[in-house]
This record gives sequence, structure tokens and C-alpha cells, in this order.
Amino acid sequence: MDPLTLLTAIIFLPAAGALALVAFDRKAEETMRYFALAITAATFMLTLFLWREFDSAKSEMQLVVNLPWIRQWNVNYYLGVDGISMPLILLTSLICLLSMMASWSIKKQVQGYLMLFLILETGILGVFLSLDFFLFYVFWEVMLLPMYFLIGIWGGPRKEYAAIKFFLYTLAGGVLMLIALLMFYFNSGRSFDLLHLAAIGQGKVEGFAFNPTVQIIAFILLFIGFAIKLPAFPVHTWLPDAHVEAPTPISMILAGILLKLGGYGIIRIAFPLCPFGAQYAAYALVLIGAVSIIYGAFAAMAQTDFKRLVAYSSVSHMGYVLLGMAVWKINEANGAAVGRDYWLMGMNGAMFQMLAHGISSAGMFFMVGVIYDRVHHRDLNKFGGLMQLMPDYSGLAVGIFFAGLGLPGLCGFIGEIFVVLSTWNYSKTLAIVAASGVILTAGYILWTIQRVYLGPEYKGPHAEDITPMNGREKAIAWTLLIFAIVLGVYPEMMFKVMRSSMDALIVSLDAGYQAVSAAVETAQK
Amino acid sequence: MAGVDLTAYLLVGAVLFVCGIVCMATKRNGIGVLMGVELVLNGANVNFVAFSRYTSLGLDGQMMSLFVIVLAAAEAAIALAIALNFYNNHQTIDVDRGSELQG
Amino acid sequence: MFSPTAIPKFLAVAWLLPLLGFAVEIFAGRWQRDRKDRTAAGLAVACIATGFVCSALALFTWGIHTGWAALAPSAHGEGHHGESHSAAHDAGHDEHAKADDHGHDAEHAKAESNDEAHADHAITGPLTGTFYTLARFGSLQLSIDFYIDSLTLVMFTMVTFIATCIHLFATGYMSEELTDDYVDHQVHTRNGGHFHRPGRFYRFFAFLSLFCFSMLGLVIAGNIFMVFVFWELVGVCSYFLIGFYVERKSASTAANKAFIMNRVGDFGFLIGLMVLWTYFGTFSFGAYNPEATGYGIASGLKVEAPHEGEEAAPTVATGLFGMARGSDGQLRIDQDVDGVATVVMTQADDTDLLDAEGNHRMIPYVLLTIAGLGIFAGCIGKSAQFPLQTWLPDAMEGPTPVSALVHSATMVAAGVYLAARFYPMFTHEVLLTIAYIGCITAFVAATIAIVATDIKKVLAYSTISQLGYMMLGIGVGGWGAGLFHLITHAFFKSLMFLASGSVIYGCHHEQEMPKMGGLWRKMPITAFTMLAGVIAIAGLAIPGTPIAFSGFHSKDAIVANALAFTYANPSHFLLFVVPLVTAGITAFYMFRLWFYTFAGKPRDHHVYDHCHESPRVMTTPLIVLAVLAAGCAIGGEEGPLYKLITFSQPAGVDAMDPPPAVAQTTLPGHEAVHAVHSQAGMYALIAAFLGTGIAWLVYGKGVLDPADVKRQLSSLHTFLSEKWQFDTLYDVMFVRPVHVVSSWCTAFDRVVIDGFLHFLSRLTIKVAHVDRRFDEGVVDGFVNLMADSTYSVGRSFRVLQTGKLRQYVMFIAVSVVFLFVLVFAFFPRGSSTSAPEADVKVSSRVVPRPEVNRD
Amino acid sequence: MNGAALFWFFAAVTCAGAVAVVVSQNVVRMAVWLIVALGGAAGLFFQLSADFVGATQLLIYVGGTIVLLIFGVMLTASGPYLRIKTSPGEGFLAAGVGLLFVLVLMSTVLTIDWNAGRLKLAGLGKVSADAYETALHKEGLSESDRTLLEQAYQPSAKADHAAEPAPKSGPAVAENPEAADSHGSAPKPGDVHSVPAALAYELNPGRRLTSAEAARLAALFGQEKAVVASAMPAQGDTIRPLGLALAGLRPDRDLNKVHAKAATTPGYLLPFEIVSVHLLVVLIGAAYLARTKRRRVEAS
Repeated sequence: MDPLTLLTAIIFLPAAGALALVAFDRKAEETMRYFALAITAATFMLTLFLWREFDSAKSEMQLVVNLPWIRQWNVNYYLGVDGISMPLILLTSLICLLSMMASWSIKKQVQGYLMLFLILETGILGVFLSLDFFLFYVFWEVMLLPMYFLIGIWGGPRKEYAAIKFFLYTLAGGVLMLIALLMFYFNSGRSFDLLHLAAIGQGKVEGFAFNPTVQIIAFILLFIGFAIKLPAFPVHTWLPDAHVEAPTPISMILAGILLKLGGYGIIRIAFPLCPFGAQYAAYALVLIGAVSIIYGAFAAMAQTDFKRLVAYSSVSHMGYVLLGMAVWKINEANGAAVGRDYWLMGMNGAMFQMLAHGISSAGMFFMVGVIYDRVHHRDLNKFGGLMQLMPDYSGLAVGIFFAGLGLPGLCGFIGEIFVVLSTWNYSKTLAIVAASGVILTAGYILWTIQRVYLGPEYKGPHAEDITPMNGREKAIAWTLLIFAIVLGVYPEMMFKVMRSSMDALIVSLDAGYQAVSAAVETAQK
Repeated sequence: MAGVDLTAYLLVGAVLFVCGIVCMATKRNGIGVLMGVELVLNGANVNFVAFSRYTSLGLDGQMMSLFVIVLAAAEAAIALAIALNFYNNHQTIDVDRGSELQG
Repeated sequence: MFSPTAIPKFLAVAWLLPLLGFAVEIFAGRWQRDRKDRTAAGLAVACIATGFVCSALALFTWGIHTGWAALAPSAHGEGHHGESHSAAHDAGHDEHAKADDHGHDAEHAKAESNDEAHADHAITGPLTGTFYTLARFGSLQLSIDFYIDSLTLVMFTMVTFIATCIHLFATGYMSEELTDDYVDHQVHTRNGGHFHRPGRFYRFFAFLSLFCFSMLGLVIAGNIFMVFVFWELVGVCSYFLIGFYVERKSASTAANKAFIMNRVGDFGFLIGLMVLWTYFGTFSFGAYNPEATGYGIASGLKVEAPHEGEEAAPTVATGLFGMARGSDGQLRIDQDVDGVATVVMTQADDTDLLDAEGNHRMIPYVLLTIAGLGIFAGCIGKSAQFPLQTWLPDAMEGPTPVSALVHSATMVAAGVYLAARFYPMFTHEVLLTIAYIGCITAFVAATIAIVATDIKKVLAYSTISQLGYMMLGIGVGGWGAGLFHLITHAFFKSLMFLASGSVIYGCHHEQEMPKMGGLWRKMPITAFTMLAGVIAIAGLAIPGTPIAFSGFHSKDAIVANALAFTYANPSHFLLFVVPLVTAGITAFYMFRLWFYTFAGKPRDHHVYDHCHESPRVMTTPLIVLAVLAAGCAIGGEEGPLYKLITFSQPAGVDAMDPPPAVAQTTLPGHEAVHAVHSQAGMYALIAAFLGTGIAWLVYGKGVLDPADVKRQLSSLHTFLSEKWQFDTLYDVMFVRPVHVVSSWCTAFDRVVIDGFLHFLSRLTIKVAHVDRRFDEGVVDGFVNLMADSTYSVGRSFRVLQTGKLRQYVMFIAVSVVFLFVLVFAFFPRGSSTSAPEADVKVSSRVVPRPEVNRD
Repeated sequence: MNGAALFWFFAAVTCAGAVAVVVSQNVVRMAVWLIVALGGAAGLFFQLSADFVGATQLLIYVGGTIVLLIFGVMLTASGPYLRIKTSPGEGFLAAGVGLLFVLVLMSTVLTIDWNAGRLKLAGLGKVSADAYETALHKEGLSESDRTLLEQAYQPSAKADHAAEPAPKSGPAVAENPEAADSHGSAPKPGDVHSVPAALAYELNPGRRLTSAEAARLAALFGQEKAVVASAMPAQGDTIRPLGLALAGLRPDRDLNKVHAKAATTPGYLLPFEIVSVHLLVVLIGAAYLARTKRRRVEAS
């Protein structure tokens, strides 16, 4: 299969499925569900095929498609994969498949739900695959609207509030990104080509350069935009609300994939395009990361709403992503990275943490959803004793929660430990702060497990509705747990996909920063 | 010409002007008001001519006063016409009676 | 018979078998419907027993290839052979597992090939290699390694052996779970009844197997990162096992407490890891080079091969130990330009280690100390040392076999093991900290044990206290002594726990000693095996003869080291005095326990009458362990066990020079210790006999009424039974503040961040309203608005609009006057700052006072 | 002396007439007093050597407007309304306001230094260095005069004809010019042409001069009359200049070269024509208005 067909199929198959859903009878809900499930499954298969086609040894973009789209503005239909986007694409199609399986609990307006869901998947995959900034932005915004409706229509009691909050936050981020996009566009001789822009940002293109001011401003704009998605303290407050109100499958997507877009954006756009800005703001990033870790953990501990707790744990866990990316220590004298291997490790750890969090947080939200579907409440103080009533469920949930806790052998550990280990090289204080997260994380997760699963008996309402997990639910939970274990035991599976690209990225960022700062010094003289 | 300079003329002009104003403000008779206007204009004229004499205004001042005189004449004609009309309508030329246009 | 390459393989099998067992048990348990099925237990026992056989094989293979060098100098090879053999045979004969025959055969086979093999394959250093690489970043590599020396092998053998015994014991102890309707008498449901649930026999053994896997991984670990990984895993197994009775709030709370307290220690551990990682760039303990030494197991199990075109993974020429210390075991302290003491890293051949740019690689001495303290913080958590000791007594909520295995013999001892393993990385400050922490812990826990009445709690505090002893031993330079005590303690403490488990089992889950008494008649085997353990821990011996239980030897070694240390550093005399006192207290409370429980008259006849001796499956392990508790340390410091342990003692451990720049303390050399040995032994013995005597007088003879003493010293008693108020203190200092801070965080989110957003949104809405009004007023009704406003303005001026000409004139006049006054008031000098323009106009220069022209 | 007396006479007549107009209650008397006042004003015009304006005043105002007014009085004067009295309160109020007004105006008039700027007019805006030095080194120069000279003048910044007044003064330079060598003879206003441009002095814009100081300066430069010199000739005979001005020629400007460029302007002819036509229209309108029938019957 040639790249054009393959990549286009991956992106637009879900959208095509959404279109096809129009043709279905409104009443044929079950048929539509199976159809949509087949679409997501097919997409997953296609991404697996993409993985097969993908050559881990290469560091550059592969399977590149570049067709003109809007000639006047020099916008192209420019797609490609490298080691950074590949794992996230796999994660996306997997989580979409699983959350589609979890969507059986959606009972109202199924047709609309499925359509929006599939459009959302198109948007996400599009973001991960685009290499044209404009295209990226378009897909970015395409994601926004379905999500808004998915929360706003199928959500909980405060769905409108949550949906609008989500929408406004994300829109604000999008606008900042748009400003940065235009800054790049007009400073680069009208180009949206991310690779070209990155080359300019790293001072590799004769005749064009993003000067330090542009880099810093653009980086800050981009960073705020992506940090909202990530989410990092203090722009995280949309997350608890959105998660709490969103239906379970949407929470899974939100936590499992959408948050990764923030990290992906930073690593794909913000860093390569403005290495100078990135280095300039590195300390702030690390600080925000560390604060997010601690803050999220503390906030999680105070929650009584199960989903809210998991949402705050996401804030905490995504803090590691930010932390790992930015541990870029330089030698003030010549601008060269000090202990580049540690930074490489941090970057890899951050990427892995994204994947791990994609698995574990999706799993946690799913687990919350399973019990919510039965008892229709999420008050942590009104659970208890589920270990007796639903032993399989409890066992799986504990496993997934331990993955979130960062237990060795499960996926969360690898990301967290690699990030934390790489941090000392950058800043001792922040490393200690970040490491202290392990205590708090253990605290709130164990406390949650104790309150929900342990104890003699269930304390809340609808005790009679508590039934064991059905096969579909078990399949989802098992898949997630198995992935958590496989990634935790064999992280190389993903590291080997990323390795070449990550190495190349670090090298080019390092060189790019040196080039730009050298130019600055020359200019100052 | 001790003590006679521009200032003295200006003072005369000021007196004329103020007299005209007071005249306008006090006379209920329309014609009286008209006379006040004439006085005001004359005060201005005195100033113009004095400036013409004592400053670099030159002939412009005199020219302006000529215009004023001519305008005053025309104004007087119009005013008289109005006054007559007023009188025809009100059987008086007491300007205080002509307040129909008040808001 | 076996080449040295077999050693890691044996250990790997021993290590991984329990994992396999776990996987099978946890699923089989779910699938099988028959709750009375003991298959799970059988499988678990089989796995761990095979593991024991494998590790014993590995030990023998190692012995052959070292030519039993460990035992050579003073004792004859036979001594060790016999001793260790007997242990193996005991296990082999006693266990009921299926692996028995196989292990037996293998042992014999190996024994036969012993003589012929020992000449050519001499193993000198530790065996190192990589099983599996987790990830690699440039020159940094994180992997699952092995580091095998005699300590590893001894630990492996000990752990597998004790674990086998305890598994066996648990088969009996946990048999109550073999039911579909287990009644938990400790849990009351809301309707007043007891809690009923299906039995969880299989789950217990699954977790026990998982624990064995984790513990063995910890022991075999070849790098500190791997230690951390398994460190966490044993922690989580401990969590599961403590919280085995998930219905019990106390159990789940204790499990949480244990895990979180361990995490507090792990936080320090992590900091230590970060420092080491950043400065050394490796986590490996020792140098290894798989290709050169030909340990095929490394490449055999290694999954990751170098990529095409990529450099092969750099073989770590020198591990942490070699980098930090020269081959003479000394830190190479240097002063850098700022006068800060730094440690220069060295290569295996004692030349300086250089980085890529050719600079010396070094680590500030302070940071090395911090790293050491951090790692030790992990040990504090895991080994329940002061100030993180409070979780261990609570952990007694778990079933007794768990207490015996996890919380006395293996996991909690892992902290000591790590401290010993990591010894070369510790600076003198760290060692001193270790010594003091151990000293404090030993004393504090012992005092609490005096007043504890729960039989398991007494043992738990005694465990903490003994672990403190071990730490103390390591801290004062008694590397071998500490580990020696670790091994002996593992035997006698697991014995005592199992015995107490037997009591609890026999007394139908009665744990309060005041309700027992005189039980020796009912359960003689338990009572006398327990007595063996008590004598061992009390450190009793017959003076002047070599007859002594294991505890005497090991404690004696520690006290001797402490005394020698005190002689060398008189200001630290407490490090000797406190342990000595503690030794007395130990003897006292242990005999108190024994007298309370087994001697005297029955206090609670209900308990006594229903009490019975445990079945053979439980008593057999007791007997085996009692024999070992009494005799494992035979020969003391001349005996095989001590020699075997100290064979892998780090270079120069007993004579490490104090770093010249930072000299604080001096570690006593081997000779110094030896010199005070008999003296120390005497002190220790006196203390032990004193304690025993008092206990006998009070609880055995009844000379003094304990209740009376309790009344006399009620405040002290309360203080001790409240565990020195540590829990209260932590609650006030940490738990509540954390909750407060977390509620602050939530409030901050809700009030500040969201408040700000809501403010913004309200502002936006306000603006939108204004905008709407603007639209409606201006865009929609511009004309109307103008008309309206004109009208209203007109109306407002209507009063003025009299229509009277003269008034208008007056207004004008007044206004003009007013304006003039205004202008003069505010611009008294006019504003004619403009330069006089040529002469087109008369310059309006204003002068302060008009002056009349003089002309 | 004569002129001053005449001025005071005419001024008194004018003011008295004006006041009388205000004070009188009878319209006819008011008209008479108005004639007196306007006539006095005409006298003042003559006194100001604006003979044409004065004549026009007499002709149009006294001869035309007043007659018109009297016509008006007569046409509208039906017995009872001849004397329409204002209330005393109003009178007092008006008197008060008028007094205030006149005080304000007078203070304004007296505050402003109308003489300032006439140094330039007299050709003393820029003087030659010779003249300046001469004045500065004159025998018996008082200290205050010297200070005045030094402060009032500064060396010319521009190499230009000294007589040509600087179109714009440069930025204020407060420092005193250094005394240069004197070159003898006192300059006449006309002499400034011959003085080398670089050696000229011009008025210092940073130093404001009072009229007394201006007069003093003029005296120091030997120009007794210069300060009161005007663009207009002191005698009458303004008909011809006015006529020329209407046509666009400005003899007054030509006279002292100040406005060499502005000597010919578009003139007032066109405005005058426009005004005339306008007036015509107005007069026609007025006639139309006056002709309107009375509506009283219909209105009532």
C-alpha cells in the first residue's frame, strides 16, 4: 500500500464511517454500534499495518505524503510518521477501539454519538500524522467540536458547564497556537511545513531565521496552548470538570489520548521550531512539571468523587511528561547540552509516560465507569467491599491502579522513574520535589483502593445492581492491564520505535540551540 | 497724546460693548434690544479701528469695521422687519411676549 | 559437573519459578470452583522448594569453583560442607513437596562431581552479568543484572529455605480458608453478624509466591536500580499480604501504612538513585563483561541486541563500587578548586576514570554522602528503622506465615542486606548515621516490646529491635557481624513467628498473651521449639564452652564491633552502651513472652481448654527451624556461615581509613575487633543473663507482680504502650497536614483558578450585555436613541429655555464673564508661550503688571 | 495735546451716549442717545485717522440705521407700549453683570501688553552688531539698561539680511551674548541693510519685554518714536488705501517693507461683492417680512 492511501485511509476511515452512519436507520442502534466498532477496529488494524511498514531504524519522517492543498497560502496535505508519532498513533487507535467497546453504555442518540466519536478519531489521528502546521491546526480544531458535543450532550449533570469550560480553554490554547503559527508563517517566507520551519528554527536554512525574541514569544504561546491540553498547573481546571461530566468512553479518550496531544505538540512543534525558546523556558517547564506532579497529587487526595480523583491523578502524571522533556541542561559557555544522555532519557521517559498514562488512565476511567454504570454514583465514601462483590473487577482495577501508581513491572513505573532519574542532572531541587510525588501518589491511590475495593461491605445505594463484569468489559480491562504489564516489562517495544527519532531530535535541538545562540552572540558583538 | 494709546480705545470699546449687552438684557422693547446690538457692534468697531491704527493689523481692521457697519445696517433692516411682524402678531414689541418658541 | 555459568542459571530458575507459580495460582484459583482444593499450596511449595534446591546447587557449584576458598583459612572445608549439607538435607527430608526427590538427586550428583571440578574453574570475584536490558539511552543503560557472590548465595539459600518451611507451615495454618464459607470473627457486618466470605486459600499462596519472586530478585540484583524495582515489588506483595483480610479495616489500613511508609523511605532511595545515576552514569554494583567471562546466561536471556550500525552496548568496565573506591577499598578524596572535597572515580585497575573530554570524573563528597543517606533511607523504610518503624507492628494484621516470612526473615531484612551490599558506597558519615539509627531503633523497639501483650506484636518489636542491631553492626564497621545476625535472626525469628502462629492457630486466633499461660502442656513441640528461638535471640550461652545458640554468636559479633568502635571513637560510647542494655531488655521481654505464654498456670481456661497442638505439617517446619536456629551459626566467627558471608566482604571493609579531608570517625580494624571480642562477649552474656533472670523472677517465679510494677510506673507504661507516641506524632505532623494541604489545593482550584475563570466569564457576559445594549441602542435604534437623547436633553434644558430673549442675553453675558474668570483663574499669565511670530500679529505677551507706556 | 483732548472728548461722548441709551426708558430718547454715542464713535474713528470708516459710520449709522430705527419706533409705537419698563431687579442684575463684564474686559485690556512686538515693527527685531555694540557701550549706560540689552538680544543665528526679520526665532538661548567690539556711529533704522549679516543681533525670544522696556530699548537704539510707529500713517486720507486694499494692493504693507511678499493680496473686492449681494437679499427679505399682513384676527 502506498503511503498516500495508507495514511489517508487511517485518517479518514473513521470520518467515512461517520458519513456512512447517516445511512443507517435511527432505530438500528446495535447495528450501528457494531459498524462503528468495526470501523475503529479496522483503523487499529491499519495502524498496526503502518507499524509494520514503519522502519524503526530510520530517524527521519517516513511514508511521507506531500500534495498541495491550498496553493495560494502554500498549504499542503503533508503527512508522515516518525518514531515520535508512531507510538501515539498506535495508542490512539487502540484506545479508540477500546472506548468504542466501552460505548455500549451510551443509550441515547446513539447515531449522533457514534458519528461524533468517529470524527473525533479522525481529528486526533490527523493531528498525529500532519506535518503541515496549517493542517495540524485544522485537525486540532476538528477535534474540538465533537469533544464539545460529546461532553455537552452525553455528559453528566453539569455537562454544559464542563463542555463550555473545556471548549473555552482549548479554544484559548488554539488561538495562541494560531498566533504562533502566523508568526512562523510570516517569518519563514510563507511556509507551513513543520520540517522546514524546524530547520529554520534550528538555524539550518540560509536566509531565514527565527530570531530569539520570536522564538521565545512563539514558544511561550505554543507552550501555553499545549500546556492547556496537557494539562499543566495552573491551566488544568478544565480537566476535572470535563472528565467528571464526560461519559466513560469519552473520559477514556480524553485522558488516554487528548492529553497526549499537548505533550506531542510540545515535542513535535514547540521544541523543534523554537529550540532557543525552549531552552530559555526550560526551567519554567521543569518547574511547572514538578508543581503539577505535586499539586495534582495533593488535589487528588482531597477528592471524594472517584472520577475527579482520577482526573487529578492525570494532572499529576502528565507533570512527569513536562518534566522529562525539559531537563535540557546546557553549558552556559558554549550552549552545548550537558549530560545529553540524561536529557535523552528524560525525553524518552516523557514519551513513554505519555503512552503509559494513556493505558493506565484510560483503564482507571474505564474502571470508574464500570462501577458507575452499576450504582450511578461516584462518591468514594460510599463504596467499599467491592472486592467481595466483584472480585474480577476489583482485581483488574487494582492492577490498573497500581499501573498508575508506578509499580515496577507495570507501565507507569518506567515513565516516571526514567523521568525522575534524568531530572537530577538538571536541577537538584526540582528532582527532589518530583521524587516526592511517589509518596503522595501512593497515598491517594492506596487510600482510594481501600475506600472502594476493600472493607467488609458496600455502603452506597443500588447495592442490588452490582453485578459481575460482563465479557465486553472484561475484554477491555484485560487488554488494558495486559498492555500495562507488557509495556512495564518490555518497554523496549516502544523505545525501539522511538529511539532513532529521539536521538535525532535531541541532536538537532542541541545543534539548533547552539546555532541560534551563536548567531545571537555574533549579533551582539 | 499722553495717555492715549490702544488701551484707551479698547476701554471705550469695552464700555460700548457692555452697554450694548446690558441694553439687550434690560430692554423689553424690541427696538431697544436692537439698539443694544448696535452698541455692541460699535464697540467692536472701535476696537477694530484702534487695532488698525496701533498694531500691524493695518487696513484689515478698517476693512473689517466697514463690513460690520454694513452688516449692522442690513441687520437693522431685518430686525425692523421682524419687529414689525412681531408687532403685527402681538400688538406689541415687548420681546418677553415672544416666547412661543420656548421648549 | 556444573560450570560457573550454571550458577546464574540456577538462581534464575529459583528466582523465576515462584513467578510462574504466582501466574498459575492466581488464575487457577479463579477458575477452579472447588474451594477445598490444595493444589495452589502444593504448587507454591513445589516452586519454592525447587528454588531452594536450585540455590543450594548454585551454592555448591560456587563452592566447588572457588575451591571452598571461603572456608579455607581456619576451618576445614568439611565443617562447612557438613553444616550446609545438613541444612539442605533437613529441608529435603522434611518438606512434603514434590520437588523433594529431584532436589535430592541433584544434590548428590553435584556432591560427587565436587572434587574433580574444583581445580580448573576458579571463581575469584563476584559473578556479574545481564539478564535483560530494559532500556538504553546513549551510554546509559538500565537492565536486569545479576551480581552473585557468597552473600547472594547465602541469602538465596536462606530465603528459599525459610520460605519453603513457611510455605509448608502455611499449608496447615491457612487451611481454614479451604472453605466456601469462611467466617471472619473480627469483622462485624451492619446487621450484627460476622462476616462471611468464600475462602481465599489460593490467593494467599499466589501472593506468597509473588513475594518469593520479588525477594529473590532483590537478592540477585546486580544493580541498584533493579534493587529498587524489586524493592517496590516486595513492598506491594507485603501490601497484598498484610491486607490479605481485606474486609478488616485495620488490615487494609495497616497495608496502606506499610506501603506508604515504605514509599517515604523509597523517596530517599530515589534521591540516592538520582545522585548516583547523574554522577556515575551506571547502577551496576560490580564490573562485568559478559563476553570476557563467558557467562552465556547473559546473552542467552538478553533480549536486546544492538541495532544495526549502532555501537554495541558499552560494557560497564567498572561498577559503582569500583568507581567509588580503589581496589584497596579506599575512597580517593581530592579537593577541587573550591576546596570542596570530592571523590575521584577510578577504574578497575585503580587508574583515574576519565570522561569523554578527558576530565577526571568525580563526585562531591557531600553528594556521595547524600546518595548514601538516600539509599539508607530506603533501608530505613524497608527495615522499619527509626523513624519509620511504626508500620511493622501494624503489619502483623497479616496472617502469621506472612509475618514470619515477609516481616521478620526476608523483606525487612532486605534493608540490612542492601545496606551491606551497598557498603562500599557509604561514606563515614553515612555509616555513623546507620549506626545511630540502628542503635536508636534497637532500643526504642525493645522498650515497647516489654509492654506489648499481643504475642505477634512482641515479636514484631523484637524484629525491629534486632534489625536495629544489624544496622548498628554494619554502621560500626561490622559488615560480617550485621549480616551474620541477619541470617541467624532470620532463622530464629521465623521460627518464633511460626511458633506463635502455631499458638494462635491452636488457640483459635487468640493473640493476647494475658489470656494464655501454661500452654506447654498442650502444645509441647511448639513450646520447646519456641524456647529454642527465645534462647537464640536472647543470646544465651554457657560461658567457657563452645555451646551457644546462633543468636549469641551473631550478637556477640555485633557487640564486639560496637565495643571496638567505641574504643576507637570514645565520643560515640552510646553505640556500645545502648545495644548492651538492649541486649538485656531483649532477653527480658523474650523470656517474658515465653513464660507468659507457655509457663505458669492457664489464665483463661476457655482458651486453654480449646487449645491443641498443631498438625504435623506445621510442627515439622518448627522443628527444622529450631535446629537451625540453634545451630546455624555453629563455630561463631570461626564457623562456616560467618566465613562464607565474609568471603564477599568488600575490600578493606574493616580497616577503611577515614577520609583525610572529612575525618570524623575511625572504623576499627579486624584486629581491634578481635582484641575486644571476649570482653564484649562477656558483657553481652552478662546482660543477657541479667535480662533472662529478671524475666524468670518476674514471670516465671512470680517474685514481682507485673501488674504492680505497671501501676507504679503507669506513665512510663502508657508511654511505651502508646509506642512512644510515634503514630500520634506522625498523624499530627504528616497525615493531617497532607490532608489540609490537599484540601487547600482543591480549594485553590475551585476558588482561585476557577474563581478567576468565572470572574472572566462573568466579565465577558457583562461585556456581552453591554454589547447587546449597545447593539440595541446604537445599531438597532440609532435614530431613536438620538431622538430620545435630544428630547431628554432638550427637556432637561427646558427650564432654561424660557423663550425670553433678554434672559438669553443674560445667560450669554454671565457665561462670558464666567469663562473669562475661568480663563484668568486657571491661566493667570495666559498661555502665550509661542514664540512671537514675525510680525503678522501683535504678540500677545502678557506681563505681570500692565505698565503704561511712558511716552 | 490737542489730539488727546479730542480723544477724551469723543470717548466721553461715546460712553455717555451708550450709558444713556441703557438708562433711558423712552425709545425715542434712546434713539437720540444712540445717535450721540455713534457719533462719538465716529469722532473716535477720525481721531484714529480712519477717516473713511468714520465717514461711513456717520453716513450709514447715523444717517441710515438710526433713521430706520426711528421708523421702526414710529411704526410700532402705540401709546402704552412706548414705555415698557423692566423690573428693578432685572435692572440691578443686568447692572451687576454689566459691571462685572466691563471689569473683566478692562482687566483684560489692561493686562495685555499691546505694545509688545512693536520693536520688530520698528525694525528693532534685528539690529546690526554695530548698532548693538554702540548701544551697549554708550557712555553713562545704566546697569539696568546694560542688563536689559544683554538679555533682550542674542547674536543672530542665521547669516541673513539684518533688516529681514527672522521668520521664526530659533530655540530660546538665554545666555548673554558676548560683548563685541564697538564700531562707532549709532545706527539708523535704515542702516541695517549695510551691516554684514553675520554680525547681527536679534531679539531673544526667551526674554519677555514689557512695553516700558521696549520703549527703553528703542530709546537706547536712538529711535524715540520707533516704538509707537505704526503701519498706518498718522494722518487721515485712508480712502485711497482702502480702495487699493479692496483691489488687492496694500500700500500699508508696502510702506515699511515688512510684508514685501504680502504687499499684494487677493483683496476684499470679492468678499465685498458677496456681502453686498447677501445684503440685497436680506433687504428684500426684510421688506417682504415687513409687508406681511397682520394675523391677529385669524390667530384670535
